[in-house]
Amino acid sequence: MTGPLQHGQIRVRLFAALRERAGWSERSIALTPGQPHPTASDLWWQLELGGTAAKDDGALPASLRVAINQAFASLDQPLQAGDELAFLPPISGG
Amino acid sequence: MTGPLQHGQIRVRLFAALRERAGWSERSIALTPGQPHPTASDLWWQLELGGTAAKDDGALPASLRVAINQAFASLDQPLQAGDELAFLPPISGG
Amino acid sequence: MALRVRLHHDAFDPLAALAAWQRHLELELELDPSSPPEPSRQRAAAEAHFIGRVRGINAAGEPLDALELEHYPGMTEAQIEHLAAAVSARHGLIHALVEHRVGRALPGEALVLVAVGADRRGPAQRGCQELLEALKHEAPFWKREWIGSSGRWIEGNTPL
Amino acid sequence: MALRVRLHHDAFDPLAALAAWQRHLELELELDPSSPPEPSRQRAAAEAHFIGRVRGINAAGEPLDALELEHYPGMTEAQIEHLAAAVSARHGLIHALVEHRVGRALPGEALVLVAVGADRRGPAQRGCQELLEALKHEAPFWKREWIGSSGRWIEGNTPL
Repeated sequence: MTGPLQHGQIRVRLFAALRERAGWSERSIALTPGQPHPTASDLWWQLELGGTAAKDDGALPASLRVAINQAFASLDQPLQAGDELAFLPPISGG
Repeated sequence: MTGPLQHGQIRVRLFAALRERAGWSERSIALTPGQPHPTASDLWWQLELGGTAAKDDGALPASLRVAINQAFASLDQPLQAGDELAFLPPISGG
Repeated sequence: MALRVRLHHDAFDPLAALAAWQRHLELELELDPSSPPEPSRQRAAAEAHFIGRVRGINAAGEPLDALELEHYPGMTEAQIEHLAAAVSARHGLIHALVEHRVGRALPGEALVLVAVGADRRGPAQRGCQELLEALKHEAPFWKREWIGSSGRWIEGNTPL
Repeated sequence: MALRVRLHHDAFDPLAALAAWQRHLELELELDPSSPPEPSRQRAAAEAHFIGRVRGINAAGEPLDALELEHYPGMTEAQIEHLAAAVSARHGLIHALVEHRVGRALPGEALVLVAVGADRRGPAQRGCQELLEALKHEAPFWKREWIGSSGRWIEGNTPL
């Protein structure tokens, strides 16, 4: 677990198979001042979570879900400084 | 509870509301030698379990069920010597 | 298929009954000589339970003092076993437990416990529901509501 | 509506959890100042439970050594509470309990306990089923099957 977020950052968390494929569980990403706020979808490609395919080459996995600040959210919701974004592989609870 | 059945008899048992309306819980009925064996339906009328109405005046209650030797049975099954016949009001278990 | 049917003439604790049944099933597994055990002899992966208790008020909203349950000794037990075996076969249940109160029961006391085990949640849930409905309609029990010294026989069951 | 959600990092006994929950509900009723208690504050006349355990074999028929459950600390608990409150409101449940295992669990150990109470059997049974399905699809848990030192993440749930 990393420490408190720096000003102007968002925290990205990965779970289960996604975490193991990426090789990390948590990162802090700095927002670029003056640029549009990224969405979860933008960060998926930027962090190469689907492998090395570029954004134009592939689609997001149909089963991918994300949580923003620990609540399910849209992949297209712009992230705010201080947000915690989690990429969630398919759920298998109970 | 009455004792063992005499030869050539059947035992009739009543439960719950039927028992209370009739004022008895158990009787032994002698089969008449040489006569057709009665059915549960015949005994319903013979024992006046529906009140004083005669057979021609009324129908059996739609909800009436009977058990012969402690298994559900048809109202029209001829009874045999030694049988235990029970008239069962509507069930409300569980 | 492991099956247990019990009638209780006094108040019973359904969780204690479940725990006793669980110990019995574990003992059966330990005694099983097959190694590794057959899937059907393993601990059920899915269990569904239902507990019904005496209501404090009747359908008309009147406070009840007690509920009396009459049964047909011998036939009631045999019929429950028959119903449980039929539901178990239909859903492939691994075990089924039915404990049912008879006699005079007070509001809040347990009337019925149904507990079944299966390999998957669907058969367990459906089997438990079907067995409960079967008990309500096909096992010889008759309920009488008591308010003071006045008793009234109930015809039929509460709605689902 | 009484609601309890618990995650267990070690093996838990679902019948002991049910008994503790029952004691809590009884204490709540005793503390209730209304006299006579409101119907909604009486002991639930109908309770439905579900217990899910770790299977000894996987879908391919291979013997499993363990099942690992990963969760999202904080979100998992909050999401279960949200799901339980929604199901309870939809079915008018009186109480709901969810206890769920996390971490490495062995075959036969309890994974999940869902227990709900309602005034009638239909809402209790439907509420218990819906809450279980909601947990399986909407609460952040991920399962990994272990055979020896080889682990495989499971995508999706066993069929109903």
